[in-house]
Amino acid sequence: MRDFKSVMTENGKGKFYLFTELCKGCGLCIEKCPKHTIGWSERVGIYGAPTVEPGHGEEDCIACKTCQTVCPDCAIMIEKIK
Amino acid sequence: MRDFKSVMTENGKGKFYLFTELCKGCGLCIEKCPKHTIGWSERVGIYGAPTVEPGHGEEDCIACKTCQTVCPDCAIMIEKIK
Amino acid sequence: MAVEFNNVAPAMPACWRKETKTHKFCPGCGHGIVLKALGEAIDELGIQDKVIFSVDIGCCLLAIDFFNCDTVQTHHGRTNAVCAGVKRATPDKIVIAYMGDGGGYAIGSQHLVNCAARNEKITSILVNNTNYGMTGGQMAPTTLPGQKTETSPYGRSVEQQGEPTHGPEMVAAMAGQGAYVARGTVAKPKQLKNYLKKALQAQLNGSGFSFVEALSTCPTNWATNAQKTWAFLENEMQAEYPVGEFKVPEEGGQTK
Amino acid sequence: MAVEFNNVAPAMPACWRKETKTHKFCPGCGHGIVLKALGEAIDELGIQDKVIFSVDIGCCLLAIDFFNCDTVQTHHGRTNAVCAGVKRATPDKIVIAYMGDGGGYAIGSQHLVNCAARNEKITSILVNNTNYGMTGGQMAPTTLPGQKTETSPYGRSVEQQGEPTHGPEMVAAMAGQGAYVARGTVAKPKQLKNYLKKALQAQLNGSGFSFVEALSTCPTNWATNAQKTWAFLENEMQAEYPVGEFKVPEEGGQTK
Amino acid sequence: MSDLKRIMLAGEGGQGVQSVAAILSEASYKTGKQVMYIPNFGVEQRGGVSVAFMQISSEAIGSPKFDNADLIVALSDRAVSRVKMYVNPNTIYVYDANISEEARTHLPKADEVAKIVEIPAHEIANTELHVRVFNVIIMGAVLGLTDMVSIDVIKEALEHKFAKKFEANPALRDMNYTALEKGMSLVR
Amino acid sequence: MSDLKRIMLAGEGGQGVQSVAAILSEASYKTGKQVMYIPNFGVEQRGGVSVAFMQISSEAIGSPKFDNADLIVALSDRAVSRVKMYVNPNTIYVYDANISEEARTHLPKADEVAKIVEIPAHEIANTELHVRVFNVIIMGAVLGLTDMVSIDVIKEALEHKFAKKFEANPALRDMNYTALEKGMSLVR
Amino acid sequence: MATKPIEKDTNVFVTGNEVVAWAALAADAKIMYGYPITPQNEIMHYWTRLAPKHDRNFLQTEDELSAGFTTCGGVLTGTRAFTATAGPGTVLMQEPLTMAEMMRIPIVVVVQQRGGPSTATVIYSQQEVTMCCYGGNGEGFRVVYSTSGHQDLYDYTIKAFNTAWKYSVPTIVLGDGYQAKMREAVTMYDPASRGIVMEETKPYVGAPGKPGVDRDPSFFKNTYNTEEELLDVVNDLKDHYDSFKDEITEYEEAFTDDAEIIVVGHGVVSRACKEAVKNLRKDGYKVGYFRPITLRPFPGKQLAAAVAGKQNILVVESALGQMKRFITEDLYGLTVPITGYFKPGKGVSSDELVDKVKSMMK
Amino acid sequence: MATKPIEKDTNVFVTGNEVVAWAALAADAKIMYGYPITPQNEIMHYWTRLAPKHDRNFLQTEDELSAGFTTCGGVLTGTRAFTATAGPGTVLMQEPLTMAEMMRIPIVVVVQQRGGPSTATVIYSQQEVTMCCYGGNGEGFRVVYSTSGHQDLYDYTIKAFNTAWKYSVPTIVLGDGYQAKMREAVTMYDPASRGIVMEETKPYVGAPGKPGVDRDPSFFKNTYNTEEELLDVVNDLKDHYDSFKDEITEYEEAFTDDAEIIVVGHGVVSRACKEAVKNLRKDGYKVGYFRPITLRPFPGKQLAAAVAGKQNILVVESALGQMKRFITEDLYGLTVPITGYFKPGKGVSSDELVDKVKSMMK
Ligand SMILES: Cc1ncc(C[n+]2csc(CCOP(=O)(O)OP(=O)(O)O)c2C)c(N)n1
Ligand SMILES: Cc1ncc(C[n+]2csc(CCOP(=O)(O)OP(=O)(O)O)c2C)c(N)n1
Ligand code: SF4
Ligand code: SF4
Ligand code: SF4
Ligand code: SF4
Repeated sequence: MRDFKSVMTENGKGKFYLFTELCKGCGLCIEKCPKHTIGWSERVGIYGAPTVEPGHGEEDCIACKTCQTVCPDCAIMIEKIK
Repeated sequence: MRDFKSVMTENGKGKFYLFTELCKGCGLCIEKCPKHTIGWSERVGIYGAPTVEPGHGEEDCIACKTCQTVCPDCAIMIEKIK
Repeated sequence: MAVEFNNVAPAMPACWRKETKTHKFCPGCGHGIVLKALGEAIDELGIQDKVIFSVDIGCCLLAIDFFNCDTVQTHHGRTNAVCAGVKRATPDKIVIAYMGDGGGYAIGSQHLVNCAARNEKITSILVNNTNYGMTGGQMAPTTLPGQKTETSPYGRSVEQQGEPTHGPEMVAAMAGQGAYVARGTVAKPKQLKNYLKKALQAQLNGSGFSFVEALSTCPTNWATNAQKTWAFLENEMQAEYPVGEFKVPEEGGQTK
Repeated sequence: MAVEFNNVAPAMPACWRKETKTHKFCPGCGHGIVLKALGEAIDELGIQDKVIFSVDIGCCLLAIDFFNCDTVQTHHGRTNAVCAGVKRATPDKIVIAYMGDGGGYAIGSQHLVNCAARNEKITSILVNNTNYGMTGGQMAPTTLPGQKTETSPYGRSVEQQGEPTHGPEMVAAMAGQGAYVARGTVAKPKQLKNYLKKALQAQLNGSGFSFVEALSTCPTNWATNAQKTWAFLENEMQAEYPVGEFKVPEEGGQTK
Repeated sequence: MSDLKRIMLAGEGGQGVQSVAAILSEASYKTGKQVMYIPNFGVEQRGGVSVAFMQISSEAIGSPKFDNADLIVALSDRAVSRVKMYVNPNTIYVYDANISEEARTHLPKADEVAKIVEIPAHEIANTELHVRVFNVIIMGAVLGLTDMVSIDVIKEALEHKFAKKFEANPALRDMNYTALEKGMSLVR
Repeated sequence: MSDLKRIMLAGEGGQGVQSVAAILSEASYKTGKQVMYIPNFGVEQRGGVSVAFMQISSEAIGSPKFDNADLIVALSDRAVSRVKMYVNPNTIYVYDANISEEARTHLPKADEVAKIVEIPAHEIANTELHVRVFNVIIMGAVLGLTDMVSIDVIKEALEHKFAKKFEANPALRDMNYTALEKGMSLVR
Repeated sequence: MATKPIEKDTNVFVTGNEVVAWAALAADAKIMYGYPITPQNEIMHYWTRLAPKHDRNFLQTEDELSAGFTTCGGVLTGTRAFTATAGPGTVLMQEPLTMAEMMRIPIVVVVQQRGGPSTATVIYSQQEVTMCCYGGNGEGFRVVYSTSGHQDLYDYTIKAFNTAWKYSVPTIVLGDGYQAKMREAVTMYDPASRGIVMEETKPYVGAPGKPGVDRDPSFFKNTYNTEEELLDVVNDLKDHYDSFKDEITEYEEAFTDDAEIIVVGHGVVSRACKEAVKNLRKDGYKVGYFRPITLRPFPGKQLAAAVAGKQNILVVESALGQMKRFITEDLYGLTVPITGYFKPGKGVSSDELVDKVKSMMK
Repeated sequence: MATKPIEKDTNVFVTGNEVVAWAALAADAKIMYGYPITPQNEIMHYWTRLAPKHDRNFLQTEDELSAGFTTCGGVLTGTRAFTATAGPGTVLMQEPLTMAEMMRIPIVVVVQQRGGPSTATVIYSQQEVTMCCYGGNGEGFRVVYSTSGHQDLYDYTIKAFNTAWKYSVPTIVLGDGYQAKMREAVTMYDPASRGIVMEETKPYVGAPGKPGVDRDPSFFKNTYNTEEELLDVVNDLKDHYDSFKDEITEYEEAFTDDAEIIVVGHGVVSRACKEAVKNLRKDGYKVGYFRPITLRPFPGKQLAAAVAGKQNILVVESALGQMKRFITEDLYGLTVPITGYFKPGKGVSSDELVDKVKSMMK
């Protein structure tokens, strides 16, 4: 089974895993985050476009997983911080 | 314009014209006549099958034109007898 | 008391082409009644010189020289497409597509559905005889449950072959504003003529797609005598297929 | 505080084929969301080993190796037909047809309509992105009124090109007892997953044809950024195309 | 050459030439002959001339259709026109007396064929027997002019085909047999 | 033979090789040359390697594609693989320094081509100038290695294409010109 | 389970369409997909009557595109499946046939030719030859058996299934309206009684096991991204086709040795040719007969050998030289003159061929 | 009314698809019917942008069957109409093309070939040659112009309309994905400026007057009842085709006189052939070049004259010998050896042909 590289960012209630080999930088997640915490990262993704990370807004992640749900590429995984 | 041969039978309120070159002997008219006056004639039609004529039932033609209306071949024409 | 005449004219619609009568349909075939109703509608609207008539492959092909109207035979199922092409090129013509249930609901259903969706300003007339007549009586989309045909010799099974296709209902679900959709029957020729007239009127008004299904008879392939022919049409078919109007344009040309 | 990992598994459906990810759809394309919902539905029903997946020509062809399920690419518009053929030969398989709006409502509409009419026991999923994606953004049957595409450069004109096709409504009008018909949207992935699950369940029950249209995004051909992408989907598309269920089989397998 | 016989029957839709051909060809197949029977068919189910082409031989049979018929039976005006191109000097030509004067002008001259026979099959059926056995008379005529199969074999075939009807109504059997023999006698 | 030049540009979808080729080929067409430009295209709109084939000559041009390129520009790992079969001893080979170690093993050896040049276009664009002018640097490099058209013609073309943008933001014009010249200098 | 539809040899006098239905049953075809068209309808009529008694299936589709594609679908599951069509239906069938060529799907299609172009007649022709062999946007990777009568229809319908499944190639049984509608004698048999083993069918999709776990999933595609990929694919298809083509090429010849003229015809026309040649021989004419049975692959080598040094090749077709094009393709380089006798859409009789040959030999 | 879309000569650097759209405008085509398929899409893209400005129409249909049949419908009214397609679309287009052949409907179809069989590639091939010339259930009563570049696309698109309407024959402009997508220079002109008079179109249906009163109604059919009728119809079609075929046959040749090898290629491949021949000539090789422009009718006589007495004919195609079949058909009887150089679905470069010829002349 294939492995994927990920970058984990802790922010608020969630561990935000971003899989750079999966993220195409479409930005759909950014628009859907209820807390407006997702923004562009310095890291580039599979197509050379920037990937995303949390921590860009005024509020923190609440681990609602909306971003994970809407990402067409399964490039985000949220782990609730208990 | 082409002419057609017809046979006219007076029966009740109608002059019943039957066009032998048009009638295929399907019998649809027989079934629809409200007075059950139509029946098979001795004359054969275009396909060699018997044609129809009024005067076969207990009642006479009332010139309702139902037979004319349902004939798929325009083989019947009813003229009201005034 | 039978008198013979040579010069009495039969009560044919004026636009029927006398030279080609008796027509080629089988004895008792409902096509003749539909085409009489259509002929009367054309006469009453006075549009004979504007009509371009187009027949599908199916029994309708026997109507290639039926009217004194320019007529085109197309391929099986393609008549709506050809007519859409004609109308788009010459919008001032009255374009009539004439087809069977196989042509309209099976092989040509993409054209019917999309003509409806695009609201092509043509009049499409479909003769529903519950089977494929021209090819000798196979099952059609319209074959009734339990009905025996050459390819449903043990009767149409709803489980295996589905419910009969209700065409006008489908077309009405697809067609836009201004469309006219109805189902008539050759058992009621006057009503049928009225539906056809309204359909043609919708085209004359340019309001939208017009579609009339005509329930019809096929004694040859049903193997019925006159009595059973009417019975099958009026009892069994009309029970499955409600006669009536499904979509009518408003006065202004919009569909209610 | 970013930590890198090599061994954390992404939250992918179990039946997604990891080796072929990232998949080939464009950035922001809704196909990924639909296929995630489908993958989850397959996982939850535990049917991965029974599924035969079949993709149309259109952007869907990019899903040829998407799942760890046997997959067949067909021709443009022909996927429902191929799937009907598969299912008739092996009724114990779960057969899924996956297509775009052009494939389903235009070139393949005769297959869709007649699969519905015959109540073929397959699941047909149609991704509505309001255009022909694979060929570069031409008008589709689903293009919205006024919407600009490569072949409606001045905006779709309802007068010329008709109203957008409402597929599930048409399919619901055609399909018989036991069919399942719904429209979901990638803006509501969970609801979409539920619809897909119910559709597959209908197939598992053998109750009838199941059809789900998914409203989806196409930022490449819409030329939209993320914000406008969502806006077009959630405002304009959802206004034209109501999301919901159109036909649901009853407990016993009959359609309410 | 061989003993190949090429037979052509032509009539109106209702005259039953195809059932005559079907019974004759099936029967002679059963006697061990090589037989080929092909109906003429077209787009119209009704309304066209109905033509049956038959070939019987002890050798393998070539093309299903042929240009020159050894025996032609024409039963209507339109049939007379339709068979014209198949007539040749060896043809035995049979036609029903019921055809029109117009049609008679299209008949081959006596010296253009081997033999030409008029049979009043139509009349006999309508007056002496019954319309329904018209085609059985024709069958008899064909039998009378060819040695394709014995009359007993045909009787058996009829017996087989109409088993139930004959049982219900034995007079029907008699009528059929009479028609058959009548047909044979007409051409003798 | 003739003065025919065959140029191949290959990169990732976002790297803009098609617009480089379009501007260059249109510009040299305008100077009276015979020009042929054909993009590589496939079923995928995104995600494939993007390749542009260009030919410039004073004579009529043959087939739109060719087997041997006179100038190859490869801008990504996948591009390096994709262009391999077009390399020949006369090729001038340019690649971006940004490619991986893996990809470097697929580069032609110095003695297999006429010339091989590494250019840090990616880096320069990202650090000195702007990602968006990456392809203008490449355009400059192509100009520097061919005499297909003068730099002024290209400037004019850019002027024409970005008229509004340059007007709104004259700094943009400068950046583009700088990128172009930078590109030329990289290959000198 | 149902017993074998045909246990012991049965001699019957039936139509060709009935023969095809029985042959498909005997060949253990499990399902027929089809759309009505004259003159193939009765194949479906018989099949629908017989199928339930022998546990077989039938699906009447909405058109021939669907008939072809459903057949592809059925076959992909490893089910022996077939369809039948004619004329404009064969035109539409080209789309699924190209998919079958590309993906090596062993569909069997029975084509009962009728007149063309367009709707034309429902009767007869040999005008679907080019289309059956090379129709669609490809290179004709199909097998086409041209039958000449009922025994052929029986034998080659059975054989078609085996060729298709053995070599993974779409296979066409080419008949015509005459054969479809005529009645003649035929011997039906259980293939096993002739030592014919039906090739095992293999599932392309839906094999046992969980894909990705127990086995790799199977992905069947027909789309490629680059020219280079496609060139390889088409060359592979060609190599594959070439690898079996000699093995399956079939033809029949008679009286060729000392002949001056060789009469070449296929399908039902070959019967007129053979009869004419026999009759001419009786009259002392040195005439030979050659009949390609496979039209694709075409028995070009064998024909070349048969015509070497002859005075003329008389090519007879109920078409405007569609087979002749295959002959000149394979015989190019020879100088034996070729004479065409072409009756597009119309039958050919032995009598007219006798006349023709006599006029050539005068 | 709109002015002429092109008044005076205009030199532009554009894609082939754009060229076709402009040519159809210049030819005064009134309506395009079409369904999207790569690589012809941009014809529609340009047409839909230009059409309203010049009072022209467009209908996007539901598939290629409809595109073909709507085009037939439009043409029947006497309207200059066309469609464009490729690959699997061309397969479907065979059905309407057979109707057009039978009923002599002058539709114009632009085909931008792509790889086959099946969906294959969207890029390029010459694999639609057999299908364009002889597809469907008929005898190929069509005219096919094979273009080699933008000037051809412009010239022959205009000419196609005139051929179609002058001879009442469906006419195909055969391009390919390369030509569709590449950019090169082309001179667009008003046909009148070149002395080209656009043939008058005539209405097949809908002419003035009340049918049956002022004039006879017109009945256009494609179905016949008997074999004999059909034979006459097809023979008429053939006679009609033969009556104009010499007149419209086109080809190009160069360096053939003293050549030892003649390189034959059509379409865009002919450019590689020509370039290769030119380069070989510079190196002193005696090589000639022949390019059929009409593939149907095929310039067989002219090719036969060009190759007489040569050492070899090198046939080059991006297909598996589809054109070669036409060559052997027309050249049968000659003994000049034919060598095939076939790259199905893949482009051919002049360099490889130079190598090939050199290896043959060693
Ligand atoms: C492509 C194609 N497929 C099949 C046929 C054969 N065909 C001719 S008519 C017909 C059926 C006609 O049935 P329907 O449309 O219901 O009309 P009807 O004859 O019953 O009036 C068929 C299948 C054909 N001509 N073309
Ligand atoms: C017969 C045929 N016609 C046309 C095409 C070209 N074609 C490929 S994909 C496509 C459109 C796909 O649009 P849609 O079905 O809406 O799917 P999307 O790509 O938008 O997901 C077309 C027209 C084809 N492959 N085959
Ligand atoms: S989990 Fe919810 S809150 Fe957290 S980043 Fe994702 S969308 Fe935003
Ligand atoms: S939605 Fe997914 S692919 Fe798109 S930017 Fe977010 S993480 Fe990346
Ligand atoms: S007019 Fe009416 S009453 Fe008279 S015969 Fe006809 S149907 Fe009967
Ligand atoms: S008059 Fe008309 S309806 Fe009555 S039997 Fe004759 S054809 Fe039929």
